Amino acid sequence: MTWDASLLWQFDILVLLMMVICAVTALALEGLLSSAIVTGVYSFLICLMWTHMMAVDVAFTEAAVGAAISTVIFLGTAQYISRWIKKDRPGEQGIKQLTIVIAVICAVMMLNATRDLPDWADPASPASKHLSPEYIEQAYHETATPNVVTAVLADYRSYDTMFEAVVVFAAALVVMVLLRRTSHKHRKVLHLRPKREGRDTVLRGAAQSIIPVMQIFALYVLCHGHYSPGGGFQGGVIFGASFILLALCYNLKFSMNRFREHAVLWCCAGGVLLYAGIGAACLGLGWNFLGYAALADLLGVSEKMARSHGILAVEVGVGITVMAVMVSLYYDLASGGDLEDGL
Amino acid sequence: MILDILVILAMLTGLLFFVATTVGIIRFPDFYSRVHAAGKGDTLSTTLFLGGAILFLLRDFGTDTLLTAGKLLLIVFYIFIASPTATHAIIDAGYEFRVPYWTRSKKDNSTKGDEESMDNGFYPEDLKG
Amino acid sequence: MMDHAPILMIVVPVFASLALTLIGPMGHRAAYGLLILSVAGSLAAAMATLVQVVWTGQAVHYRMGDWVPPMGIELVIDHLSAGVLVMISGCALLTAIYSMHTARQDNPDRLNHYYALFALLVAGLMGMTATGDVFNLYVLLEISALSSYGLLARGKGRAYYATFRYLMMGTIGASFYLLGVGYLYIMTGSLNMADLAEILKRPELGASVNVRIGFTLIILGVWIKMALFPLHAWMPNAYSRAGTTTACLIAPLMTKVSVYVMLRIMFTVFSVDYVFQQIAWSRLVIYLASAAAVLGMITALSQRDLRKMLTYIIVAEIGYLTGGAWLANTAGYTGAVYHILADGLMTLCLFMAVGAIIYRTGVSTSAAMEGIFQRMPVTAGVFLIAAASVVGIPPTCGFFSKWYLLQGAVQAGEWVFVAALIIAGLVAATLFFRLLERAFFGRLDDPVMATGSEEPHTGARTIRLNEAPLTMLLPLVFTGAALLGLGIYTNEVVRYLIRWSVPAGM
Amino acid sequence: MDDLFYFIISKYNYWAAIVLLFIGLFGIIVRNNLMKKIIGMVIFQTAILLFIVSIGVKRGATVPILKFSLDKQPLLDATAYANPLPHVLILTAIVVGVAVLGVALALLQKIQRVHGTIEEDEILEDMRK
Repeated sequence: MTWDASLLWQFDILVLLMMVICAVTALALEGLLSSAIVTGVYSFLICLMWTHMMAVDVAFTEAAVGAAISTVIFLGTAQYISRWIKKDRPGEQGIKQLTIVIAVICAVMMLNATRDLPDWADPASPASKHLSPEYIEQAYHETATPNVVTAVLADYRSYDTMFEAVVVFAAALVVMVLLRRTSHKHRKVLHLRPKREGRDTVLRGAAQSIIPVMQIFALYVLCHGHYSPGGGFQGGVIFGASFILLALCYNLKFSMNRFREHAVLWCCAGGVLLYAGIGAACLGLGWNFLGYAALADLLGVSEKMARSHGILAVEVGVGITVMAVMVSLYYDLASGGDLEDGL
Repeated sequence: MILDILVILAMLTGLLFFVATTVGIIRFPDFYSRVHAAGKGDTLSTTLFLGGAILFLLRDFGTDTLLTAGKLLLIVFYIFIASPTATHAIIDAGYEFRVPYWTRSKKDNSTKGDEESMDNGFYPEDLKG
Repeated sequence: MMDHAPILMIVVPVFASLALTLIGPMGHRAAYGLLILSVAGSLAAAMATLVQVVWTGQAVHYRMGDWVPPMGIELVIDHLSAGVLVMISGCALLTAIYSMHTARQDNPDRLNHYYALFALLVAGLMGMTATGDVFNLYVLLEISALSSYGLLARGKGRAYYATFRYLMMGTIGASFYLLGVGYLYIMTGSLNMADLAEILKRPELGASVNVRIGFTLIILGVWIKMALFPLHAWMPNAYSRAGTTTACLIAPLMTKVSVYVMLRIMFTVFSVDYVFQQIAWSRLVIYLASAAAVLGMITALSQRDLRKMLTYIIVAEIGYLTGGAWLANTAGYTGAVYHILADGLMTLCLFMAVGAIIYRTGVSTSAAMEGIFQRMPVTAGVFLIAAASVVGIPPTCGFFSKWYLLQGAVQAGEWVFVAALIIAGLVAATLFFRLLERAFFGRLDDPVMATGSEEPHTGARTIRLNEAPLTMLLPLVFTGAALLGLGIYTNEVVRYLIRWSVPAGM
Repeated sequence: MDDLFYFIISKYNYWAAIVLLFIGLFGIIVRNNLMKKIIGMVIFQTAILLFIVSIGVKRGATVPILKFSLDKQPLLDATAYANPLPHVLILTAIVVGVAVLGVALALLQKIQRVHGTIEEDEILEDMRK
């Protein structure tokens, strides 16, 4: 019953408390912009929490996706809708109240049931005893990848990861089908979009000095995913964010001249194609789908190294897709689909 | 020993500036001065705090600590570029939308004026904060 | 290639959707051909797997990336999933053929993106059915959900709000499922279905309240996804405002696959003993299912919009399926599984027939049925078969599934469910009788028809044959024939397919 | 007292996740504004992710990236590294979350265009017309 001091529970409780406060604030505020920003803060806090839980890859992704991209697309949408919410009218709330009562009862039951859960951070819990030691002990010998998360993500469970890339691809497709260049006849929209010339020298200067470094960093994150936190998602999101920053500091057209609409679409599909294509190539070489060891003869390396190279290749595929999807989502949501100007 | 004192000193000053920033954001009367407090104070305090961390790392000098210190230095450098730029962009947008600023005579309804001004338009530059 | 059939049937539509996106604006025919080709490939692979499963009498396992199961992900196709896979890809192929005219009508622009989402939806549903890993099921659930949001939102005007509600409910359902998986993972440390089942047999886990919470959350999530009675509010608007092709694709498949997932979780991950002895809510679930069946049918009776009516019939059918699954005996289980296949075909047939009628008349209320027997005899004939199947008239498959369900309910002594089945059947009979009466005796000079017909109405009582185009008619007739065929070969289906999948201890 | 303390610090993480979960659910059910519903959905999802990541924590364990000894041999002690599997699951789930968020926001823009509002009761009124 001794508690290891390496887990700072005081710090955790503080962060969790702040998260609860942020969640309540985000839902209670009347300004939609402010709640979008508070949601971003909530994301950052959850990142902090995850870093402290030793889930660095997850925290990295949440920082890039939850805190950055989500906030940007929230704000991009906020310019097309009213800035303030209206007060809830009293009236037929009966069903809602019933649902809330049920939800509160469920919450109490679930809180009560936590007594039966394995203690937090218990090294003897079933989850720590069953599958995970095998991953940790075998991953390096089988895939030559010291980052176990990358090995599990892109090799042992790479079928999941392929469909994860397909999910973001589907999202880009759906948003495009919904918004892009559709007619604006019915538009009863509050048009709050300011004119932006992109002539601000300070912004341009800062963008010029930051964006190249961002892109190099993104490539580093993508390629160094075997040895450090990072990989296709994080690298892709950072690379996509560099184009979003370009659009914010100059304007949308400027960014679109560098990364054209068609190129974005091609990259969205191309990344998934690279991933699934590698899977199919393994199948063609007589192994099962996504069995990278099949590439060993082709590359002239051992099976272990072939898996390592396979992981890198699919990470590149994921990176391309995620990068293009983030840019595509931004283009559509920030400009309301007409790709003229926005945010 | 001297390094330890330096580390503690840098971190404490950094924290002090953080507190000052927070107080400034809450207590200053209008949009411009609040953003000013956030921009200035935040940049300086982060720099000081991370500087302290770098010094702390360099106590046991070696290749990997030097590498980590280099990464931290890069973070400091980019915060030093990005944070004032964001502040500039926010202020610029506020100025373009004619957000009223505080003068001594408007003291009583200053907060109200600020709220109203928020209604006038949308600040795209909010994002870079 | 035979060994790789399980994965091919999932990735072939994915590749097709990538190709549809990459090639860019090509002709309508090229996109249509590519879609049909990929879905047909998927169907061929599913058929091959079905034959293999029935022939060997054993489940097919496919190890992704050659990793041994609890470490890697595996696909497991047993008798139950093989049948459902063939049903999914078959329905999708028929809808794809059917979509020649309607898809172009509903999507004047971005047809290839629409078809790409179509292919992704098929891939997601196939993947959900084939997988043997609970987390992988979540990812594929989200793929099918996301692509269905895109497809449903292609409807007109009000479809957006309906889709938004569907998105909210769908996300809550999927999140509940994920949380349930999290609870199971924290208690067992595994994600593979077979491995989980093995671990969950331990007595201390059987009694654990957290395993129970995990089970409850997963089942609740799946119920939201499949629109079981009190949780069905999102469905009618979302489905009835969608385009014709979308409705034909999503209405029969999404809910049935969710029912399949429920069966999988109940009987493969957990066991008969756990679900009916330890949990013991079957009485409550059967009441819900009975309420769903009766209220769904009665609400359907009061609808004027044809597609909304059909959607409420789905709500009722979900009641049958859920009730059958929770009866805890072989007959009920057989009825539920058989009804998954039968109801998939029935719903597809009804939506296709109604889609064809709406396509020709331009009217979507029940007034469109006026005089259909004279104007569109083939469509009307197939509609009649489908209606007979919903009501449960002998040669069609609907009769046999109801027969098994009734038998199961009587064996279990669940008289409420027996009554619900009978009442729902009677209400369905009333509903279809009313429609078919209008279809048979309806007057052609009804003012509604005059506005809907293609040429200006001349006032003459001439019977103009105005049958649906061949690409719509062929799949329609085939589905009607399949309804009869499935009914005639009930014994074989039950003997070679369903008997094998009855869980141990039932 | 010690027992109670131990009980609290070994469960608080689950409590926070469950509380956040129901705050999110509350937002989805009660708020009338669709944007608020989406924010509720985001909170709801991240609460589940927080719950699942906390399964992977082990006392005394570090980041699941293998350390190497001086002679380049990996240190393969399973108790020294956090459980990587929940991290993998959550990486996937985060990306799924942002995909759903993008689609939800696109639908929101469409709803605003068609109905001219994003308040649920006003949309329902608009649809009854």
